[in-house]
Amino acid sequence: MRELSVTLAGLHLKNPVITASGTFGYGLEFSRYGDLKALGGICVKGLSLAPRQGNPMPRVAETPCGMLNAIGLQNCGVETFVRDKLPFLPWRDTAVIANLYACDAEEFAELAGVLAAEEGIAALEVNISCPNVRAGGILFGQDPAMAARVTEAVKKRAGIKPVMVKLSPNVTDIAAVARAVEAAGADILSLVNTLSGMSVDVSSRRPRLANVIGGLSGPAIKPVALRCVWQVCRAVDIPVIGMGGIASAEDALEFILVGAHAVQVGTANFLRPDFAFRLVEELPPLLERLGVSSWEEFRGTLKV
Amino acid sequence: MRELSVTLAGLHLKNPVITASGTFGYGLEFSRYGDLKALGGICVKGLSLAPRQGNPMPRVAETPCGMLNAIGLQNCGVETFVRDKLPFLPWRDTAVIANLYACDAEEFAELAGVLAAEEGIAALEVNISCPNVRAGGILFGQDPAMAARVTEAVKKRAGIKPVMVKLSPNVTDIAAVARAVEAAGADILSLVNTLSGMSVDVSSRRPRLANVIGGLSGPAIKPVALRCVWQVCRAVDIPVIGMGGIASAEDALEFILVGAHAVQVGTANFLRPDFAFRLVEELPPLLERLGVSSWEEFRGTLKV
Amino acid sequence: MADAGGCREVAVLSRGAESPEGERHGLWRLAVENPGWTKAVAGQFAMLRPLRFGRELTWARPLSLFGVTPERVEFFIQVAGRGTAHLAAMNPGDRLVMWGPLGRGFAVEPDTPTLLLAGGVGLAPFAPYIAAHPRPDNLRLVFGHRPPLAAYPFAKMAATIQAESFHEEKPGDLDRFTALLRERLADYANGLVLACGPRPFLAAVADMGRAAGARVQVSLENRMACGVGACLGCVEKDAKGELVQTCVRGPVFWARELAAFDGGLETPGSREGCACGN
Amino acid sequence: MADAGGCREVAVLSRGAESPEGERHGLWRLAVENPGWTKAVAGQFAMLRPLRFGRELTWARPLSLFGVTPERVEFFIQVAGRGTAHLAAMNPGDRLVMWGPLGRGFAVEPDTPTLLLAGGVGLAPFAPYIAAHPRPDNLRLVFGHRPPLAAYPFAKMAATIQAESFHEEKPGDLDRFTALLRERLADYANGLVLACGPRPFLAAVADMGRAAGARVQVSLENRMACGVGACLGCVEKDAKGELVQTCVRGPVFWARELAAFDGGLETPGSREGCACGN
Ligand SMILES: Cc1cc2nc3c(=O)[nH]c(=O)nc-3n(C[C@H](O)[C@H](O)[C@H](O)COP(=O)(O)OP(=O)(O)OC[C@H]3O[C@@H](n4cnc5c(N)ncnc54)[C@H](O)[C@@H]3O)c2cc1C
Ligand SMILES: Cc1cc2nc3c(=O)[nH]c(=O)nc-3n(C[C@H](O)[C@H](O)[C@H](O)COP(=O)(O)OP(=O)(O)OC[C@H]3O[C@@H](n4cnc5c(N)ncnc54)[C@H](O)[C@@H]3O)c2cc1C
Ligand SMILES: Cc1cc2nc3c(=O)[nH]c(=O)nc-3n(C[C@H](O)[C@H](O)[C@H](O)COP(=O)(O)O)c2cc1C
Ligand SMILES: Cc1cc2nc3c(=O)[nH]c(=O)nc-3n(C[C@H](O)[C@H](O)[C@H](O)COP(=O)(O)O)c2cc1C
Ligand code: FES
Ligand code: FES
Repeated sequence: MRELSVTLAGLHLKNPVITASGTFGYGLEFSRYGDLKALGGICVKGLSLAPRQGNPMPRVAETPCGMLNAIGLQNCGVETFVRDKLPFLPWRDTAVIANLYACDAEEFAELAGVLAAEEGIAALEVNISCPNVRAGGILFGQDPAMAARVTEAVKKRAGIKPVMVKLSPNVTDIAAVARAVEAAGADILSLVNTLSGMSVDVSSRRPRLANVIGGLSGPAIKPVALRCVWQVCRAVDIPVIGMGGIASAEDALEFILVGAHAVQVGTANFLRPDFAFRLVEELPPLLERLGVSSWEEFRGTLKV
Repeated sequence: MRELSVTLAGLHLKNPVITASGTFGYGLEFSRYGDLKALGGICVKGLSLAPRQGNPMPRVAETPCGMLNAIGLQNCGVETFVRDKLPFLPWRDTAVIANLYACDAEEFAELAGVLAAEEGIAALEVNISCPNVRAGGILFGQDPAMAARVTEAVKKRAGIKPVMVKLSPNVTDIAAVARAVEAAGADILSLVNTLSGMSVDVSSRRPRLANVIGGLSGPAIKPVALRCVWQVCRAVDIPVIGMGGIASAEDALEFILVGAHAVQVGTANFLRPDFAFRLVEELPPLLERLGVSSWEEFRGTLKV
Repeated sequence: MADAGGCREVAVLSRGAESPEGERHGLWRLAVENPGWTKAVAGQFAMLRPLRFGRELTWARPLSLFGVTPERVEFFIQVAGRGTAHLAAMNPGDRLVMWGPLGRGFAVEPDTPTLLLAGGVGLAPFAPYIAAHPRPDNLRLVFGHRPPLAAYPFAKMAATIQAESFHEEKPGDLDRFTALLRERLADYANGLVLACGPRPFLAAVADMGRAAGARVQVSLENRMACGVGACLGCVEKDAKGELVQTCVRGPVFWARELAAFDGGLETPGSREGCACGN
Repeated sequence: MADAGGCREVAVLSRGAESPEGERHGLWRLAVENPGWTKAVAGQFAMLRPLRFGRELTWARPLSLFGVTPERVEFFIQVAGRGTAHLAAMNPGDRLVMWGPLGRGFAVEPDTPTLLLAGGVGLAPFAPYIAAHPRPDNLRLVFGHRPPLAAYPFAKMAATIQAESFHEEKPGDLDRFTALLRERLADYANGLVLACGPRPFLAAVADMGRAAGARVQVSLENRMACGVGACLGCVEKDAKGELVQTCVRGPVFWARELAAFDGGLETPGSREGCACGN
């Protein structure tokens, strides 16, 4: 299989490997470990209108086959990103995807407006796995109606940029959220964000995260992520980008097999900083071995 | 700390270690690996009114730090259990807890009625992590109202037996389900049941479980389980039994630290069949090392 | 607390391949301390979980007993995935958790002509079977294999009983092997036939054995999580339609006891199941 | 693709303790292949991830450079948990993934009197610091430790510069050690003070150093997941109130650059955070 590229809702990726938001910095941190141009896409750390400091330390904890984080969306703010980071990313070759975080629909829309104007941004990824501060802390992504409202607001201001909505797995019925977001105009869905989790130290009797609760990611969550992607792919007609625990080329193909068009790799970038670059190189021989001749021939062909 | 025993809602346990339903057979399978009398409690495999065959094979798959299962509640039926298994369990020493599975509230009530009459049964554990066949497949445990209805129905027929309701983590707001079940009369809550998950084989393009979707358990889910137990302990006043991924004495104490009165161990019984027996033996020295003098002094004392 | 047949942590005593070919093809012998097992029957198995599995590999791996002496328990392992790769890389002194002997072994009928049919690593249980049999002159072995013969402990076994091997190298060979099996089975009307190997091999043997009027036992290798009858992950449908645990009711079954091997049409799995993971 | 300073899989060359005491107290030297590093500064570190971590242990472990030659990179490791236990048990030939050299090292001011203050395994970066310093006569080392001195590479270091050690054995010893540090620091007004060790030790040194009018650098050991500035897990509040990544802006900082060490009241972490794991 020679042709690794894939286009979804106008978003062109030279290969289906995207680095996940919050695990690849602003991209430049990894230029020492591989050629950023080789990646299909780079999702940058969640951007907010104003810079944010995030949560107190400790913010990360290791767990069996995974990790917890409660970074709290520390970021340099959209303005600094656009001015100081974006110009140095190889955005003509690799899709740079802006991950958006805001506290209400209006702020999301404003953020989308700023980014819609940037040539270097290939798509917007709306992170709705965060509390709606106005609605008493329930996550946007946990309520289909709220998720739809944010989607609409962003969509109105996104201009020609494809809008990708990133779903939370911490829900009773992820297909219902997916359908609501699709109906609200989303072009692409990405999932899953982290699972809500917690870890404590029995000696000190303290939580391992200052924030007490954080997000679980890494291989531990792959079965849950894959189930979510499978359910969502069957529920919607728009393309889906799958993620959650991918730590090998086989893992990546599992998500394509259940219906995803592309994948994001997150925590695995911490296993080794050249992980995503190696993944891109490992895909062709694996596809060869599996006798796959095109994405169309493989995607969503799980035999059930 | 000499006194390991704990009593919750009339259920007396000589120590807080209970083997989880579906992972310890009917108990007798493990008598070769330890003294059943040493355990705090034994939850037997989910019982239904009539015997059940369960799902087609394959029904289990290994995952990173965990496993998936879709046994489909194969069991010998409550009658056979009461006649052929219960008499051989050391129920005067170790609390034998019956785990109940049924397709609707009426069937649950009937099952409770049968078991309420049995001297050897110390408590009923109502498994609401299963589809309500009448309600189009949504799990009882995913809808607070349905969960409450089942609880009420069981409670009416349970006589003096404490009724424990076992919650599913596959929900947006587990505290809401917990509160609904508490209001409906539950004496104890146990959680979590398995996380909904999936695994596929890219070579054969088949799911690793014939049932496609199954339940994830084991150390991988511990952070999610602990978060659920923490949230539920803060939401209700009735005692809670925690489980999910416990694979060491420290793990068990983490659940007590966030507020649980006792724990169940499931998948770890597959790591080694003497796991639960060893856990009981490992608790006193660990409590000693941590300087804990009583459960009251330790339980729920997480410093946040 | 636990009896001598319970669950124990033991050390590896030695590990080695039968030959350089064995090494190349991932076929290894592993000897571990005998934790006090006195009775064991060929066809029984043990669950082995190296401490190095940590928490990442959840289950122990089931392996047939390949030899039991008062000092050691031996296994013959083919690397099939991550668990067996770990097992096959263990060094003397490395520790593992082991429970067994488990399940039911092969029937021994000293005076009945008995045909042993092994496919690949399915050869393992026949080593102790032959060693313990009171009338080796009544035994005959047919062994089909893909890696070179030298990778297997075949020569030693062939020294004590009548034995032949068949090297499957090209696609067409399978038919010739089946023909050979059919020819041998023809001599075993009312005889005993014991088979261990891949499932399609067992199915073929059961069919041909029935046709030949032989009494056939097959040893199943269903996926196992607990090995003690508790998880219900390893079940097989019996001839009455019940799902029985292969870890306690097997792994060795009379072919006629099982729906998939009794010559009837194989009934599809039950579909009453439940979407929850329980 | 990746440059010579990138991420590489390398083999362990050797592992050994300084002495039997080192072995007993879990203090080990580990030498691995140099993947082509040419420039490295004392105080920099590398991320090491043994292949044996599999998927169970997610993160690589950060370790200070203890020695770099064209052939080898050396570390000095104290077993603190599961990851370091794995690292300290590696044998020659075992493989690990390594990236580095990372972060910013200690200042070198050849002509400034420089006081090196090490607590426990914090001694590690001072070995290459001393080795590379053009004016060892300007260096002085004070080393506090709990395991016996013979467990550490102290003797070799003491052979080239003025050095003293302090054995903390009983509770009261800590006060005496602090008094010793204060006494030594008194001689370094305008001098350079470099400290590596547990956080309370660094805090004490920063305070006393400031009081003495010394310029103090501290090397932080915040928990790290990526080591490259991407995860934002290792951040520390700087004197302006910004949260900076210690893996790229440190691990060595001027004490006055950091909120926790600049003598001001330590401001509690920001509380604007978010319940989601992002
Ligand atoms: C009773 C019994 C006796 C056995 N005796 C031997 C023996 O003597 N020598 C030997 O080399 N092998 C034997 N096996 C097979 C051996 O257990 C499997 O090859 C091994 O468990 C695969 O584990 P893995 O991690 O290496 O492979 P995985 O990566 O887990 O899987 C590789 C393949 O093996 C299958 N498999 C996975 N787990 C199991 C399991 N627990 N049981 C059966 N198949 C599995 C998978 O479906 C897959 O096709 C026996 C199996 C059973 C049930
Ligand atoms: C820049 C830097 C240089 C270091 N240099 C050395 C050195 O030369 N020699 C040495 O022995 N140790 C050094 N450390 C500390 C070493 O990295 C930790 O002891 C190790 O990561 C603990 O891992 P573990 O799995 O053994 O312990 P865990 O079981 O993970 O934890 C044990 C303790 O270590 C803490 N810890 C866990 N992970 C980290 C982490 N990634 N970074 C810091 N602390 C952590 C935990 O909070 C816990 O208190 C250095 C740390 C840093 C940040
Ligand atoms: C340290 C860390 C920070 C993250 N930050 C963000 C973020 O800012 N925005 C976002 O949408 N997702 C964020 N995520 C979630 C990841 O993008 C991804 O959805 C999740 O980690 C699951 O994938 P994985 O298992 O491959 O890591 C973060 C994850 C981690 C581990
Ligand atoms: C093979 C298997 C079968 C199970 N069967 C049941 C069951 O019949 N009823 C039930 O309430 N829970 C059942 N469970 C769920 C466990 O009791 C437990 O809630 C879950 O596995 C999480 O705990 P663990 O991570 O310690 O295994 C089963 C779990 C496994 C792995
Ligand atoms: S392996 Fe668990 S029942 Fe057989
Ligand atoms: S360790 Fe990830 S940012 Fe420093």
